[in-house]
Amino acid sequence: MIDKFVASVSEAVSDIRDGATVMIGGFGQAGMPAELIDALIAQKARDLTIVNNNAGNGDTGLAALLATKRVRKIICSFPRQIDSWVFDALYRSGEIELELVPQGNLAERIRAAGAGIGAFFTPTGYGTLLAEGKETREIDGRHYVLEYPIHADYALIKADRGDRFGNLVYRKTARNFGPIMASAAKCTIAQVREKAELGDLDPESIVTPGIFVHRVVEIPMRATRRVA
Amino acid sequence: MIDKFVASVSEAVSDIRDGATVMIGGFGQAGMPAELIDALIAQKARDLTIVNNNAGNGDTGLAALLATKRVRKIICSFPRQIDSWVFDALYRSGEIELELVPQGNLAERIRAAGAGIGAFFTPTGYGTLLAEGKETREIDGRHYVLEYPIHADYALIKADRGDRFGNLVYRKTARNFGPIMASAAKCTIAQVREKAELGDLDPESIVTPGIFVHRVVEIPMRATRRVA
Amino acid sequence: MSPRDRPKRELHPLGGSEAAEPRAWGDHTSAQGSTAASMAMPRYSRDQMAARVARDIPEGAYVNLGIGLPTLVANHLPKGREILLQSENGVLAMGPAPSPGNEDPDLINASKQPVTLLPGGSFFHHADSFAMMRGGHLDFCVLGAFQVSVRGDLANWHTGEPDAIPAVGGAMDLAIGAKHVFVMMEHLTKRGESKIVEKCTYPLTGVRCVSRIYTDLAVLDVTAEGLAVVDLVDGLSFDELARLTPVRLLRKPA
Amino acid sequence: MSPRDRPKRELHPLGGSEAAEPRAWGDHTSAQGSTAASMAMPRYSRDQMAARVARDIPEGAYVNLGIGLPTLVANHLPKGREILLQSENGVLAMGPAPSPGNEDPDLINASKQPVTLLPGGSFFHHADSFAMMRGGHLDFCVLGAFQVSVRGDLANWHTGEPDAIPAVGGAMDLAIGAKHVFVMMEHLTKRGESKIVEKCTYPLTGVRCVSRIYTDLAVLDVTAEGLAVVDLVDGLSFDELARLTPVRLLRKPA
Repeated sequence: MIDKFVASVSEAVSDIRDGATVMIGGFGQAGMPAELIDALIAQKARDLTIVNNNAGNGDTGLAALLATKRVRKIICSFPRQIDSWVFDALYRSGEIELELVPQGNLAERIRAAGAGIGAFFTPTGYGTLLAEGKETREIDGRHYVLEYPIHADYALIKADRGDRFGNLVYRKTARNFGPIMASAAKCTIAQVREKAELGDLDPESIVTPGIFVHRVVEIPMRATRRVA
Repeated sequence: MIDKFVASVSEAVSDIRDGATVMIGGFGQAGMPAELIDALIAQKARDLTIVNNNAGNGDTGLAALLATKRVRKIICSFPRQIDSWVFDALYRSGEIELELVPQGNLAERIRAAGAGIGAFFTPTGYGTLLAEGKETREIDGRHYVLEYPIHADYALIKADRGDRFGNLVYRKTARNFGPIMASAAKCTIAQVREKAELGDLDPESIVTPGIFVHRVVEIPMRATRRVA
Repeated sequence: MSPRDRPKRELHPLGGSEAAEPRAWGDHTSAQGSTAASMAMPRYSRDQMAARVARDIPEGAYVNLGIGLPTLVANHLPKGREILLQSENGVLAMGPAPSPGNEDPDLINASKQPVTLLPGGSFFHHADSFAMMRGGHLDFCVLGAFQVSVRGDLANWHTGEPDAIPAVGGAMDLAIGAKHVFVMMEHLTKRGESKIVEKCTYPLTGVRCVSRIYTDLAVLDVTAEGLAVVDLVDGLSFDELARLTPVRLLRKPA
Repeated sequence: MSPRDRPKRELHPLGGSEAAEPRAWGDHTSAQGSTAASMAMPRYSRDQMAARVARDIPEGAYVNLGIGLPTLVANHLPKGREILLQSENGVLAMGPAPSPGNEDPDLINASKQPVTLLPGGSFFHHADSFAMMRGGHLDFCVLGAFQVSVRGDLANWHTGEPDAIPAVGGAMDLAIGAKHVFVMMEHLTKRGESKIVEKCTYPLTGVRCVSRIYTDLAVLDVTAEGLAVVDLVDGLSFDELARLTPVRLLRKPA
């Protein structure tokens, strides 16, 4: 019987090795897999490359992971936030590498990895600093930059409900990067608020089919809610 | 008040002009907008380019449109079917141009048009007849072919329910090309089995947001069911 | 270390918006440092500017409002007009902020502020959301700016200062995505320099992407021949505007 | 003109499949035209071939079964094993054909035949479906073939005849998409020629994409050194197989 549920977040992330590329879902707190990030912090893998829209804020979650200095590089669109002091300090002292990507190119590059696309021409960023040194082309009178997929070893995401096949549904704008990161990683680990019985999720409304998900951990709501 | 419903299929397709590129949804009968096709046949526009997965079968629907000889070119993946005699005869007599596209490249090219992608490298078709003369590139040890988006003037699609904003939900495998064609056309016309009141469609389950849909016509089930 | 020990440099005025428009407006809102010229000048208020933009957005339009000054536009959309607001983090038909106590941490806008959903709204993932933007499906986006050039180049994401931590968010996607890109900004910096320029000195967000500029002095259309003045604040002459704006301006056709 | 007046050339044996494998199998099923050699030879039956493929598909696998011979595999999947079937027209966890009268025209497979959905199944659109395939998420696909080359090139979509109407469907996407591409085919054509070849003479579907070949005579793995014989039908020697198969064959390690 297929059963992708694992008992704990620590078991779920236990095989993440030094040097791994790890995507982390979420846009702000919405869709942020807080418990999985905490498990990754406890888990001790070093020399990580992290893909997230931001670069952490406050002193918990992704910021706490960065503070361990086990992240070599971050690929994101918006590192600077009002409370991104952990990233800011590491960046200014040269202790973390930053690949800054326009948010839509970030999303499309992740999607391209999941979809087996080798590269694509995007109009976003053409003529800007973020396209410097990149291949460009004019197609039908419009200018484009060539961008490459971002693959990951692991994706850590948060969904609302999941079943033992790994089918997922999300909640409101917490959907954000979850479905595309799930498709772009060799191993996708989802924390869900609630386990659904097989057949309970409407087949018309499943957003991430289980084929993209390898491990699921149930983290009930009470534990998930946290003070921001 | 936004209200994308129009009273009839003939009104919905009335402005399709000679020379237009028209996408038609469906995979077999599932998702095929039969009444909109009939309206296009009645409407008399000539010199059309049609984008569909197939090239019609039997003597009705798309086959009947082809039989009018008002289709200059068809872009599809699988024209040959057991009862595709209308297309077969036109093709053999040189009366229709065929652009044959692997089905996944067809889908991705349509999606690229909707997503503003200028071109993309796909592994599908590399080293085959269908990539002859096309730009290729090796990326990270894999071979790819460069493919371009397919844009359309109109998309004719079929959905299950739609509201006055043009939000759509589909039914089972009738979803197929509908969502991507909706995004790739300047004007998307959807026939729906049932009109939904605004707010009745679950915001988590809307597959095609109304931003991609310009006109909706309600065609109740009785009229839609047809002998194949 | 606690947050209180940290320098407050490079912080976003609205706290972590993804639209990357740090200080693209607001320099002018304080009287301190303003030149005598700008102090004396007749100006549209920020609400007048927002109302003027709102007037140009028709029934049925799909619109993304950038953070900062552009968010004011939402308050001025005519009540009877159905206009659908998109946010790039995956929501269409956003409603106003929830009443206190009814915030949902899973329902936020691109500035990570709580919002609501109107009937007929929908959710989608990030790739679909940016496909919607990049594919040209939005009718309008309204953005703040540091500078706009006479040919419509936009600079609104980065000051280019050597110690700046760069952050771009969705700014570049918005700039090239919508059918009409409107810019709302003060006409002059606090030093009295025009933010409308021949060539942007700040790093670009997008090339030739702006269609119309709304400032506290005028409304101008980007055209192949120069900036066409659509509106002037009452009491300001075309010649006065031209003196303040070092690019080719075209008079409104009589 | 009615259908009855039309020539029946170029018709698909299963009626409009999208997997584009016209006559990729079946040449051998009629005794007419078979060579004396092939008549006398011990052979796996089609069900034995299907059962052999099924044995290689583990619990939890995501699988696309091409039309024709590969569809038989579904009948032989061990009952206790959960294996999820995908169809490229946008469905995962397909079940068997519905009972008569329970067909749903909106629930079909890639051959446009009615199917059912198992609990835990899901629907998605065509771009997502082919992203799933192209992105390498399927564990296995099983395809028919006209020819397979020693380096794993596949030819199964087009005879290359000048009057043929070409049709490709999802064949090329399937060929390059799955982690493991299995081919099921008769070993020899009805003229007794090997369908395993040094270089395909039919137009290719995909380059170096096949991982394992199941024929009525043998099971062979595509390796850098040649085709490694995994299984031989009882009563056939390695040397006899090698005589019928004009490419480098490797013996099973002892």
